[in-house]
Amino acid sequence: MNLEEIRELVMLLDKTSLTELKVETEDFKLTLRKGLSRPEAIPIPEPKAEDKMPVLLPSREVTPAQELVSISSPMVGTYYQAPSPDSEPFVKVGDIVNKGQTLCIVEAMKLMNDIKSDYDGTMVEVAVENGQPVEYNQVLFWIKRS
Amino acid sequence: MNLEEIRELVMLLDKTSLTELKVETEDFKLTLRKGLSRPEAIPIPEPKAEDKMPVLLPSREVTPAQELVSISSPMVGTYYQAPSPDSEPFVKVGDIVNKGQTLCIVEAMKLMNDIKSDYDGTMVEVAVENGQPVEYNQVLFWIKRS
Amino acid sequence: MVSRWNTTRYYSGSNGARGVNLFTRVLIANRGEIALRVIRACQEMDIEAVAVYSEADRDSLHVRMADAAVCIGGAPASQSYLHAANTISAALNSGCQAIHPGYGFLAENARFAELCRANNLKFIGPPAPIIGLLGDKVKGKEIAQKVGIPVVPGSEGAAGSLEDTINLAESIGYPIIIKASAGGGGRGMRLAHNKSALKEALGMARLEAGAAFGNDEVYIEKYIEEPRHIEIQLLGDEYGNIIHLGERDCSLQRRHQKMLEESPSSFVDEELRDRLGEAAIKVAQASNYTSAGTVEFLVDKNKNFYFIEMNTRVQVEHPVTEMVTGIDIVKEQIKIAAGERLGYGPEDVMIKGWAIECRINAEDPSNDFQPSPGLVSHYLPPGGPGIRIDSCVYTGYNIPPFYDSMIAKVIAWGRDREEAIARMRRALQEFTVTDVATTIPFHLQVLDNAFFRRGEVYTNFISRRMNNI
Amino acid sequence: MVSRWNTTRYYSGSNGARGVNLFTRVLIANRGEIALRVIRACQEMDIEAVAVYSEADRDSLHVRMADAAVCIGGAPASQSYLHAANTISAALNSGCQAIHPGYGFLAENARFAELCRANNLKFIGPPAPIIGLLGDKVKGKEIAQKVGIPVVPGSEGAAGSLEDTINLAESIGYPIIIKASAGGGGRGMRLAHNKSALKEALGMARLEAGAAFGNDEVYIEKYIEEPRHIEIQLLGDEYGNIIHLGERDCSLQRRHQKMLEESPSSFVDEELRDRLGEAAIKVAQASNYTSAGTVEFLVDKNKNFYFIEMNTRVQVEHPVTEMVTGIDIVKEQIKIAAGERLGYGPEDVMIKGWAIECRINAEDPSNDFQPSPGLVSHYLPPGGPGIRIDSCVYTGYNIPPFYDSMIAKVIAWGRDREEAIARMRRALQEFTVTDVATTIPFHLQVLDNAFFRRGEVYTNFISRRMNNI
Repeated sequence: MNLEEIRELVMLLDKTSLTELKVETEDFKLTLRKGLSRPEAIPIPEPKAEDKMPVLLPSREVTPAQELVSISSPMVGTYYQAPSPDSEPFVKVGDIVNKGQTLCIVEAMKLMNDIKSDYDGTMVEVAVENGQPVEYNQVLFWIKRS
Repeated sequence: MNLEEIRELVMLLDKTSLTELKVETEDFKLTLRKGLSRPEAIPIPEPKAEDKMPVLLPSREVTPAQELVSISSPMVGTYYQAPSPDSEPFVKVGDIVNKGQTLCIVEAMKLMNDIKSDYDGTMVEVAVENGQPVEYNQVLFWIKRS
Repeated sequence: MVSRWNTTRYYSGSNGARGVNLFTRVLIANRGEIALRVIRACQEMDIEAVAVYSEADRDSLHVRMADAAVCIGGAPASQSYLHAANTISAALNSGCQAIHPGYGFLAENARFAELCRANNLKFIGPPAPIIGLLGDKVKGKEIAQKVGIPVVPGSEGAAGSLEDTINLAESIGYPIIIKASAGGGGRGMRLAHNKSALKEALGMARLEAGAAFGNDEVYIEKYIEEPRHIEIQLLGDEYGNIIHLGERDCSLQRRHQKMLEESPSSFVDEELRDRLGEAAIKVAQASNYTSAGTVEFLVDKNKNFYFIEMNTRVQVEHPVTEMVTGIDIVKEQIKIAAGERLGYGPEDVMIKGWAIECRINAEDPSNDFQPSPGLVSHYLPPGGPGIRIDSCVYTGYNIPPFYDSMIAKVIAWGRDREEAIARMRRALQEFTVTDVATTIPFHLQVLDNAFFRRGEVYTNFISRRMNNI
Repeated sequence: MVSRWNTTRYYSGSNGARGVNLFTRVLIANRGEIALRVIRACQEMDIEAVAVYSEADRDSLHVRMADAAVCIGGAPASQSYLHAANTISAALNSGCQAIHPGYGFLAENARFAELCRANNLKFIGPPAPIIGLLGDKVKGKEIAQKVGIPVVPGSEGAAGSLEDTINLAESIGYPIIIKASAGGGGRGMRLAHNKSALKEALGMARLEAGAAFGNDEVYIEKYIEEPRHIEIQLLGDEYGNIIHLGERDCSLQRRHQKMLEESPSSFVDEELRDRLGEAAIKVAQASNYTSAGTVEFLVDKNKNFYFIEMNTRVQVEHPVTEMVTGIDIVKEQIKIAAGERLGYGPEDVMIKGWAIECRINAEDPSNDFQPSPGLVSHYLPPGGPGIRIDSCVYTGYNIPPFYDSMIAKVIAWGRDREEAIARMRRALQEFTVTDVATTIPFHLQVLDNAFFRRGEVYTNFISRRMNNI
């Protein structure tokens, strides 16, 4: 089975009401799955957050592409891209980043916390904006590991 | 199995009420699965009827065997097998019955109602006991049509 | 700190001694939320409850919650819930001593009440002759007038000659409303404020009625300005004791169907409450009334009131009275039917706070209130302080298309009207009924309406104050 | 017919004028049913409610029902609901003016209350120093004794020499109970009715304690016969007004965990209620208490009472008081924190009827109350008259294993205790929680227990009267 065929199966599953597809041969195994575990499937009133408040709910699904890794906020606070309003951002999209390098500051209760890279790689996306409130475990950066 | 065949199975599963499909050969294994439908799966407390009262809930599932037909009570009342306590029953298991023949009496509000056979055939089962209260549409007899 | 009722022995709990005559098994000749309501009352009194059901209601909550259940017929009500013989047989078969009819179906059927009596079953309601008497609108009004309670004056039937009609109008007093006998729902009505206007209006109304309904008969009635529908809840035992439990304001109606009810009424002061209560009790006494009953009045802006009719059953909206008085009206009905005396007098009835009920129907308010039966794929009723839910719905319930569309009543209690409204809004917002259109959005709109907030609700509220409905 | 409260403007509804100082946005630093309880209060006051949640609570009802929600940490409470800094940041980030802590977690953490103040957030509860003071059991007892409220007399720490201990016992009066300092839950206790028995018991108790706990330290206390746990609900504003809302009887406990609470108490008469209320208010006044608070007492069979402690937060069992007084304690907390005055005095507080609360835990009573987290595949709470539900469960909810096992509170109101019990039984029988073991069967057993029915419930009820548990 080639990539084109898999893609076709993915599109197929996406269009139908199926939730899972597995193909397995001696040297090949494919699993496609759709729909999360139960609670999400139950239609309960939606949180009314976004249209009212600056507080963010989890902003994106984590796409498990092998080479992409994320850096998340270890606390609730405010994201700052630079050490001071006049400074250059710690990091921009396309920059090479090194493990241990400071990527941003999250301010919590007037304390400035340096957020450092856990990986060597290239900055692919900055997922938040300067001055934005962030919640626990909210993704701040996407990095392509090198 | 090729892509076209899998696609056909996917579409098939999608259109039917099946929830899972697995195909497995020596070097090939295919699993298709679909989300469960909600309401039927939900366990609600059982009616507490039987262990408390002489009132019967529907007593049996109608087994749709082609040749078996049922005669049900058209009203709520009390089933009597004979015209009087001393008489022989109108009908016994094994008897040949004819369309229009009286099979029993259902008494409702002191009125005696003759229940007649809608079919020609052989009495296979008397599903209620003499003097027993019956509810609407409760099966009284099973007849094998001739 | 005043402590009330704590020491009153109100009724005996299940392990306590029971009133000698109380029933041990009662059949509930109804379905939906009112069947559940009666089952709950029975269970709290340690009485076994026997449900009846049509073939369409096999999976209904009232069947599952009862101690036993009997199928009495096919899906159409005429074959089941209106089928007197099957209902009586079910009661006899299951060893019941009494039948509670709920509301609707057989509840105001004098023949059925009589059939119960003939079969030695206690009908939980007034005796058959009283139902027959008060069920006849004309006779009911005669009783009221006999004891000095006004009814809406009018021609009582088709208006006569022009001269007779004008004379009648003069004696009733203007304004006068002219209605087409064949009309309904407000169509073809004309208002006249004086004699010359009446002359002209009569002619026009006849012409219009003839054109619209093919029948030019009209009748006249006193025009009630800013009419409110206000009713008094009564309880009467079999020993001549009758008390009232205050009023309910049911002015908020859509096409003569009540949508939202309150107790007390923001329009009724202590003095009017006493007058209405006294009038209601007079009507009940004149007809030797027993059991729970409701006397309905139309009240104008000057607090003049007019008897409309007396309902001889428990009302849909009875919970608002229960919430503000603490009295369980359905248990009272059962105790009265069992021959118990009312254990308390008018001085024991105290209105505390404010209660509002919203009737949640499976209807689509955005589509002219079209019924929306079908599967409720997720159901979560509201909870928390001050909220009572009377509903027959559960997750996975399939609302059948054969019966009334009301699927739930939400009742909110607050210390005052504002708190009751705030709680109702909060409760309706958290009420989850998925995949079936309901009247919840309509009710939320009512609750936010400025006229409603000020208590300015007349029976024409929806057409006058909610133009988008 | 007496009409009360109808005209009182209790708080302004959402479209009405609002008290000048009322908050516009409040963060609720809790989860489960108490988070919903506070969200509901906020919504009824037209205050936006911001929820916080751990990663295990993403699908919780409090997250869905709030106006906004902030994830503050991982599943363990230490990383989320106990994480003061993340909670405060969430409040600041979302523009809240105040934090309601519920009960448990940070509710009685003086450091957290102080942190709120330092960050310009109003902590909805008493000021930090009062929490610190009353949170210390020894200091709390000192305050009570200072204003003449007795505490359970005893050795206050390890018993001294044999002579000292005997002298102390003589001054306290027999019977005396000897407890192992390292014990707990009733293990290793011995009772002495006179001096010679005490001598012997002390020796035995030390030996046993040493063997059982590796620590032979013991202490002595006056033995309270037939002890009842009775607490007084207080409300105090920031202007020195303090009132009490009557008592709650929380004697029914399992291993010192309350299982069922009532208001009023079948043991408390008018006179004892006044004495307890007065004592509670004295303690509150002595500590300059504000907000809602509860003073807990142990009461013996002769109606002597002893101060245990004061809880500086809303209690789990607050709804029983709400049901009999009609006062919304959580809204009162919010209004008091916003600087409003108590709008009424003791004469406006009236106890009406009887309320009982059962705490429904996801625990298996047939298996030593083992927690039973997991998926609730079908959920249908009871409804009908007199029933209030405070729960965080819905069909499809997955009860996480990380937190308290209480998943619902069922509160039943009746005109008297018997009706409240009958309604509670009826409600628990119709309560559907599928695939998860709950304490409902345990509660049904309690409700049918003859001692419970007679109101003979002491804190040892379960071990003494329910041998099969």
